[in-house]
Amino acid sequence: MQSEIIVSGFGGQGALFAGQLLAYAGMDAGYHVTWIPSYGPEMRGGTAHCTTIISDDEIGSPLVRHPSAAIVMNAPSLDKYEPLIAPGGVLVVNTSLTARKPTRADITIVEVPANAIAEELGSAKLANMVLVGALLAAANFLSVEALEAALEAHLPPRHRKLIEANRQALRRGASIAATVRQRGVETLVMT
Amino acid sequence: MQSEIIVSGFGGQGALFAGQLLAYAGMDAGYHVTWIPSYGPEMRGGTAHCTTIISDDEIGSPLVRHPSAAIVMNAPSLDKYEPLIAPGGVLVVNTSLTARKPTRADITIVEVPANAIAEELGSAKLANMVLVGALLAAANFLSVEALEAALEAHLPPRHRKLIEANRQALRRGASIAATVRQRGVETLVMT
Amino acid sequence: MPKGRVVINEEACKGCALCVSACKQDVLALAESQINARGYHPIEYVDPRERCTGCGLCAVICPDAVITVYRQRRTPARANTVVTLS
Amino acid sequence: MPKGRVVINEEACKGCALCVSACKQDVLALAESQINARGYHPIEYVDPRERCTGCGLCAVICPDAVITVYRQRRTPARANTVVTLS
Amino acid sequence: MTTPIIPVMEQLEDIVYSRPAALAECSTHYCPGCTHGVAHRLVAEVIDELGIAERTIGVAPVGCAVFAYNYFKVDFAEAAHGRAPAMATGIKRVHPDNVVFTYQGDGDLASIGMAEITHTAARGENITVIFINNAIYGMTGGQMAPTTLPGQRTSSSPLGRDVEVMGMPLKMAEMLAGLPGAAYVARRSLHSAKEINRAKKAIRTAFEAQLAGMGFSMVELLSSCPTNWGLSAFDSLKWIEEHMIPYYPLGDYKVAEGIEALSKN
Amino acid sequence: MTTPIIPVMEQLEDIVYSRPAALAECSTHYCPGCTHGVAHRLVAEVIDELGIAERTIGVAPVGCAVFAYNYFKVDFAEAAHGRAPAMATGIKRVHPDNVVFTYQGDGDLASIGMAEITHTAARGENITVIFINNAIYGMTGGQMAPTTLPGQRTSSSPLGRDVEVMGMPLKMAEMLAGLPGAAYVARRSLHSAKEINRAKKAIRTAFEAQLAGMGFSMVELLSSCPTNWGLSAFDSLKWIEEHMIPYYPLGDYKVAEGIEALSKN
Amino acid sequence: MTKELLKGNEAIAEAAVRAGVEAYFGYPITPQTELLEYMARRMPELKRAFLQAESEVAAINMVYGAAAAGARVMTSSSSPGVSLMMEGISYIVASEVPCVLVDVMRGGPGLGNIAPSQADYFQIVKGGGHGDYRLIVLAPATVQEAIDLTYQSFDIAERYRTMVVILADGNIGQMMEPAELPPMHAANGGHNGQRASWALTGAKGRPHNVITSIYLVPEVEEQFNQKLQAKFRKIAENEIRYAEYATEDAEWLVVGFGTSGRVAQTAVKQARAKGIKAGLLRPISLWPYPEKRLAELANNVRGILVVEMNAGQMLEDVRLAVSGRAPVKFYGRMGGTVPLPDEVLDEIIRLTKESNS
Amino acid sequence: MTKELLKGNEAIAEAAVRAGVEAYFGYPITPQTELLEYMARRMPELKRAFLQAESEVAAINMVYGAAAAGARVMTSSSSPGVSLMMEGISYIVASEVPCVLVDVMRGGPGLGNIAPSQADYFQIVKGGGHGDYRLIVLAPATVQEAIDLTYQSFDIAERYRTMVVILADGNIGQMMEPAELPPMHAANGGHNGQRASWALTGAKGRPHNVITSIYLVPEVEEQFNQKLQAKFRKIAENEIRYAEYATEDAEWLVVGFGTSGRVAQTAVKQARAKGIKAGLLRPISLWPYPEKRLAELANNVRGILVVEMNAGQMLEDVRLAVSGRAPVKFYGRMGGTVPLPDEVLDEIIRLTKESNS
Ligand SMILES: Cc1ncc(C[n+]2csc(CCOP(=O)(O)OP(=O)(O)O)c2C)c(N)n1
Ligand SMILES: Cc1ncc(C[n+]2csc(CCOP(=O)(O)OP(=O)(O)O)c2C)c(N)n1
Ligand code: SF4
Ligand code: SF4
Ligand code: SF4
Ligand code: SF4
Repeated sequence: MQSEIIVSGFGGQGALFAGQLLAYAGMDAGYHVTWIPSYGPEMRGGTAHCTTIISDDEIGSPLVRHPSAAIVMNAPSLDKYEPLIAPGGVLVVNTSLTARKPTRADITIVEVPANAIAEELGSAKLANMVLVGALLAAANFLSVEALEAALEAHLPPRHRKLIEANRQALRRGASIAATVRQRGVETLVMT
Repeated sequence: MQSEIIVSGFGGQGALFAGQLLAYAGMDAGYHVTWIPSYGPEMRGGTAHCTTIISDDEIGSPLVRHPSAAIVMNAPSLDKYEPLIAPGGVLVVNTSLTARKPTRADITIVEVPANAIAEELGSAKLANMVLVGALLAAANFLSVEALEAALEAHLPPRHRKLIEANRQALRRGASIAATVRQRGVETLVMT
Repeated sequence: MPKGRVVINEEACKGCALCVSACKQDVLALAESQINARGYHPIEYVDPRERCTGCGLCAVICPDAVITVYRQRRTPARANTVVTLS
Repeated sequence: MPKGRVVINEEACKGCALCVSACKQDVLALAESQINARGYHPIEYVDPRERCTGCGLCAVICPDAVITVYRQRRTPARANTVVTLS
Repeated sequence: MTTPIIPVMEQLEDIVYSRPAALAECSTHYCPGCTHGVAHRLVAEVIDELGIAERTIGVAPVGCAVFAYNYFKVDFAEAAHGRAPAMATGIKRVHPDNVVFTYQGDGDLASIGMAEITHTAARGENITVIFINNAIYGMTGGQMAPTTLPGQRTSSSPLGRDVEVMGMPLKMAEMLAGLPGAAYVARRSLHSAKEINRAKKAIRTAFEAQLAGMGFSMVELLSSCPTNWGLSAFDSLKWIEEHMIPYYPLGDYKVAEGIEALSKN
Repeated sequence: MTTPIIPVMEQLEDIVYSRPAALAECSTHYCPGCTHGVAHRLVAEVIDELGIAERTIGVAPVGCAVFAYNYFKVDFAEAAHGRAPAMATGIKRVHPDNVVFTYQGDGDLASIGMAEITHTAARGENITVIFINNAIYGMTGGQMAPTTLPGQRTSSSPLGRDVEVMGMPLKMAEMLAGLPGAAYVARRSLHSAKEINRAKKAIRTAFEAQLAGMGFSMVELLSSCPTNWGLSAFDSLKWIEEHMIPYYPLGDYKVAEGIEALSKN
Repeated sequence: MTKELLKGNEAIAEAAVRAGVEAYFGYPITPQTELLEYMARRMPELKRAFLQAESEVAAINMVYGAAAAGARVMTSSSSPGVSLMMEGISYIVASEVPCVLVDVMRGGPGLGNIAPSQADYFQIVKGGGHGDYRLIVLAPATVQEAIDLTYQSFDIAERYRTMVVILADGNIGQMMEPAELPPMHAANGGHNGQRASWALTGAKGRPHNVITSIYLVPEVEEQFNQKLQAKFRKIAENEIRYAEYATEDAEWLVVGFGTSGRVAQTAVKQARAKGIKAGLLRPISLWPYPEKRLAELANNVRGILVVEMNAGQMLEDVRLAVSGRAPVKFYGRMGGTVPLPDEVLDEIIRLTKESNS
Repeated sequence: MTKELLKGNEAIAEAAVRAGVEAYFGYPITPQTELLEYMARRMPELKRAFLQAESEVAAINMVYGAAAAGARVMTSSSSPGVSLMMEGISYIVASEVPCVLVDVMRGGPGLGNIAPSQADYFQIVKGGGHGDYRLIVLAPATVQEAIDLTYQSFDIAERYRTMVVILADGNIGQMMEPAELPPMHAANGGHNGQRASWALTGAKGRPHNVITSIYLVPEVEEQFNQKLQAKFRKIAENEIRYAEYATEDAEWLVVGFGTSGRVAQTAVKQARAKGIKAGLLRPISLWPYPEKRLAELANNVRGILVVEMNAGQMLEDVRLAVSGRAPVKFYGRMGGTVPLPDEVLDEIIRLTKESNS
């Protein structure tokens, strides 16, 4: 089994860190993992995305054409990755920064106003964790607890004070997506 | 027919110019020619030698292992080139700056105290022309007149005042070597 | 009527707020609620008390050259010219 | 007996004659008739009038460090030392 | 000083400031509040005022200003890192009637490009150099520059620049002003409206020196890098004033004979 | 000043001068009368006097002094053209207790090696530089150097250096002295016995500055190139005096605090 | 020891530290900069030398100096920066001093971009500097391999007194993978502070040492070159490294190094799943090149596909080794783009079809 | 016009002048310096630009600038100096500006010596700089050919907007031969002062021109690379040059370029005199390489001998072209030594014996 997750957003939105955290959690859970960033065209003002692969087998290519899941944090990312997700995969959309609706019918779509929720939780910077939480609940390849443990184990010392807030954000995201599965619907719009 | 002449001496002795003049004369006489210098190990204090080839056919290699003639202007040049001259070839030795005698018996050897003669003619710098004159008379592939014409035609303007002295040096050298052929001896020592 | 007024190209503004701090008349502010296509909160020109003097300091400090500054004509003879700030 | 004397390594001398012009006592000259293995006329030390003071100027200017300079002892207490010129 | 550019639109208003014509309409990739943008604008204004857009050729550096060629509506080349002065020399020698300028950061000009800038100044090459000193490598993410201040933390001097190990920062204006080929060398700052106006005058003088064929001219501009300094745009300007200016005093470091006269025109 | 080196050979004579021990016994490839030889000797004398032959590491340039490594009995590296200061930096950073010096010509140091010498000085790298300024490229046969005098004919400035095209010659001592990292920078000449003795003192001070850990030290030596100047050895020395010194004034350009005290030891 | 999630650039840096590197000289350039930044923190911590050089030209010559002084020393850079090192590299090999260069390739030519590339194969493997020389070139495909090769590279460099290049594409530098770090050596890696006999350390109690690369007499320079060539032959005998996957019964061989190699591995797996008997040869040492093994494999396959992130550079070494034994096809992506497994799979399928038709 | 006895370096310089070169930037280095010195005299005489740059790095970037400005421009150097130009060369090709580099190779690696060599073949022909690029490389074997190729090189460079390298070994630069000089063009060679539309001349009455080599988006950089590769393919179709001697009925083929080629020609002649059916292929364009012709010839001969003044560099291109069709042997001299005809003859004889046995 192999899960490939792309996280994509503006520089500064924490897309790269979200992908790293997934990799940490995967590693701690005993999987093979790779994480690879792809700088946008520029260091400043561009977009940043990364690919995390979590697999129970040795990983060849760290890049894939059709990921099994994607978290898109802004409009250009939605346009770029929605068409690429493998059929049956999961798309988590940050509706706070996307205007249009996703259109694919063959994937699970989770729409989360992550910035709004994050600001509610105290900081727009937590949007990435809200989205990761949502992904986990929807896609089921790692538990929220595994992510929480990874936060605990790998957040650099200078950021440790943020652990609790991050954890809350993860849970909020997860609880949202949990609803998706319960309801058995394909698309959930959180308002 | 192809003649290959090596001229070799200390930097400043005019070996390169002597070889060039042979090439000019050869060219003016309608032959194919090449001239190629070989810097000694350093620009200063080293030796300088060159190879001139004069041929009635297109010239391939501008370098040869066994030249048909060599003018050696100092002791290291004698040691280096005496063994290399093709059998039947000509070796012109500047005895002013060589202590030992040449030993080959299968070549024509012309020994000329060129520096002494040149100083007699007014300048040690004329030694190269004395030796070239000797070579021509001994080896017979170009006439002294051809050389004189080349001097006239190709000496850079700023050196034109030296033409007459150079011409005299050529003739002195030639007259010496002419004796060689008259006498039919293999080796001529000029004292 | 204020002595001057400014027009801001909101789509090109990066919301650095340098103009805000440069303006001595306090007529510029970040439009917190607005967000432009490049993801920045642009500057708004709000001058209810008609304080803008058209001094142009905002334009001088703006790194993105997105502010155009107008000033009431003092010498109508000078039509068709642009007064540069140097 | 002159106050000083010099010894020249003739094989290493390049005949530049800088020492000749540096010597105020005129005790050095190019050996026009001699030629060393490297093709140079070396310097000769010729001091018939015993004028060499051992001042060492020749050695100071020699680019090839081929001159050794001796001077009559003034303070015998200073044996085993070399008086450098600086 | 007035220059006829755009017709006034309303009967009763003058446009006292509008975007210079030599600046392209697009928006830049610079970070919000980065004074690279100010420097661009000033150069464009001077080009407009001198009416030389049609004969100016710019040379962009490798650094945050690498895309300068997109932002000026004049012919432009993109040089290799540090080599803009050599490239500008090549251009100027074949087009002596064109106005040639380079635009370079402090890593580009003072580190890797030290030989080229020094020799270009020494030759008295008749070009103009706009030198952005922001005390850091912006584009590559905030490493130490030769201009980084003592004790300043950067990603390659994480404990602060240790002058025992790395030496003191280089003062390029002072150094190049010492060369006879330099006609006009000045340092200005972009940290306030007042200084920006003075910077513009210096840039104008530098271009005028070139137009008069007087030789090498350079304006060093103290500039901000909010992103890599980790400060807000506003605090960055304060940092220039409080930390950079004391080490890099503003002023004219070389004013060749005849330059004063130029500025009076 | 006296140093015990060689036992006196005769009862009644002192050796007042003999070839320094740090100079190899072989003869050099330098042209007759070339003062590269004098510079070598002075450096060797200073090494002997300071007793540092066993811990000195030299770096040779590309130029006529390329074979310096054959002439000093100390460890030596041969650098790429102009890069001796970088190479010396690499050596010094891993062997801070060794004495490291470069020996460079004016093409090497002031032309192609401009960035390296400037940055090495700026860093205050604790090395010593012996800089031979002979106003020409010797080894390659007499082309113009950055130090070639205005109007001076060389094989690449056949009509004389045209300062309109090539700029004025660079004064490296003055330029580098302006950098805070420089502890001691002096210019001396090798054109007379008196100046040679003064040059030696400066070289000694430069090495002493390094031994005291004071930072970058450099002695610029005005030197002759009879071969490429087309002058006799003697006339070359006169040419230094009459033409070079007026443009390159002798003197101390940087004497950091504490240096004076050193020389008094 | 357990595995940590490590970024390639930083893992390489730490591996060098643990190998006992004593001095690092470098200049920032993306996508290699984290390596320099890591060293900026780590080396002073260990009281080893770190210096940000004024340029890549200076950096390589500082390395040259430290190496001549007998120290374990390294630098790192990326494509345009490495181009500036060509003269220094030629000098270093010609002076026979050991050192390590890490080259994290990016898109080119010219300024190009900062995306991963393999377009500097010719430069590093064939010789971008002047003269007859070779570099030992090791191309990792995983973070673990990058660590292991870097750790060994200093010993290899010292064994042959020459330069070893870790040739990584930007992906290897930028990606994170779980990997294990080797044990920590003291500075100068196990030599206990003892310097090589040829090193410049001060001529104390021995004749003076000289490090040089000038041999004015052509015959002497030729002898020196013969000595170098003999050394290169010895390296070619001893230092060949490669990895294989599913080659035992392969009818179709894919050859790729670094990132292209591991992408190709996924494609080969997918091809096998489709019943195509594909296999992979992933050269790890690019010089010396595993030409013998490749020639052997070429004898047994029906076609070969070379995959690179360039316009076809290693391709020439493959064709040289194969020498007509099997058809060789090429699939390359350029300018910072990376091939994906599905593209490579398509090419494998095309290869089987073309060769069948 | 009659022939004059001309020295290679000076003949090349005068040929460039007559081709209308407008600017020369260079730095002294033996054995190329006469070229620079000639230009120092000649260019100011014609009121064209001559500048001795502060280094080869500066020289190539001045060339880059002048070329970007649309001028006919050249530089010249020798091995270590050319190594310093690698970054600039990559930029120039990536920016698609035309110019000419004359590289008069000397003995290496490192500082080496000033004797003639061909050891920079890899550097120039394969790519010493970073990224996927090719240079048009022309290797003269006589002074006349050096003149002719130099004279044409500017047009070729402009036709394809790329760099042409005249790759001469030190012999070609230093030797004198009778040769004829071509007619004199005005500066800028026949363009009548008209600049190319892309050139930087001031944006008067047109949108502004940009000369750059940065394409941050990998897909865009890849497209640019594809465009470059297409250009290179076109060059490969049009610009192949070579000379042959006695190949019609040859059983033994010798391949050599520049000086080795002409030395080999003498050896081939001598071999023929001994009854050995030898022939010579002398590639003139080293890139694009005459691989098709070589492959044809390989089909008809019993053995091939490659002669070079290096350790075997062009050898790889020969082996690539021959691809197993015939045995390929190598004879090389290194470090500034030049093979002599008798050595090559011996090798031809050995080749015939080995292949007969
Ligand atoms: C030869 C080379 N070395 C290094 C780099 C990487 N690089 C790009 S920009 C830059 C430094 C930019 O700093 P600066 O010149 O100060 O300009 P800023 O970005 O601060 O405006 C470096 C080192 C490069 N592109 N080429
Ligand atoms: C990269 C490189 N460029 C050029 C040369 C050729 N070269 C050798 S020595 C030299 C200049 C020497 O002049 P200088 O440094 O003044 O020393 P001098 O010979 O006068 O003592 C040059 C240009 C070289 N060897 N390497
Ligand atoms: S200074 Fe300019 S870019 Fe910054 S906020 Fe004001 S208008 Fe916007
Ligand atoms: S100075 Fe020295 S080398 Fe010159 S002539 Fe005198 S002793 Fe000889
Ligand atoms: S990184 Fe710094 S210098 Fe570069 S654009 Fe951003 S703020 Fe400006
Ligand atoms: S060429 Fe000049 S610098 Fe070189 S050794 Fe001769 S005189 Fe001295």
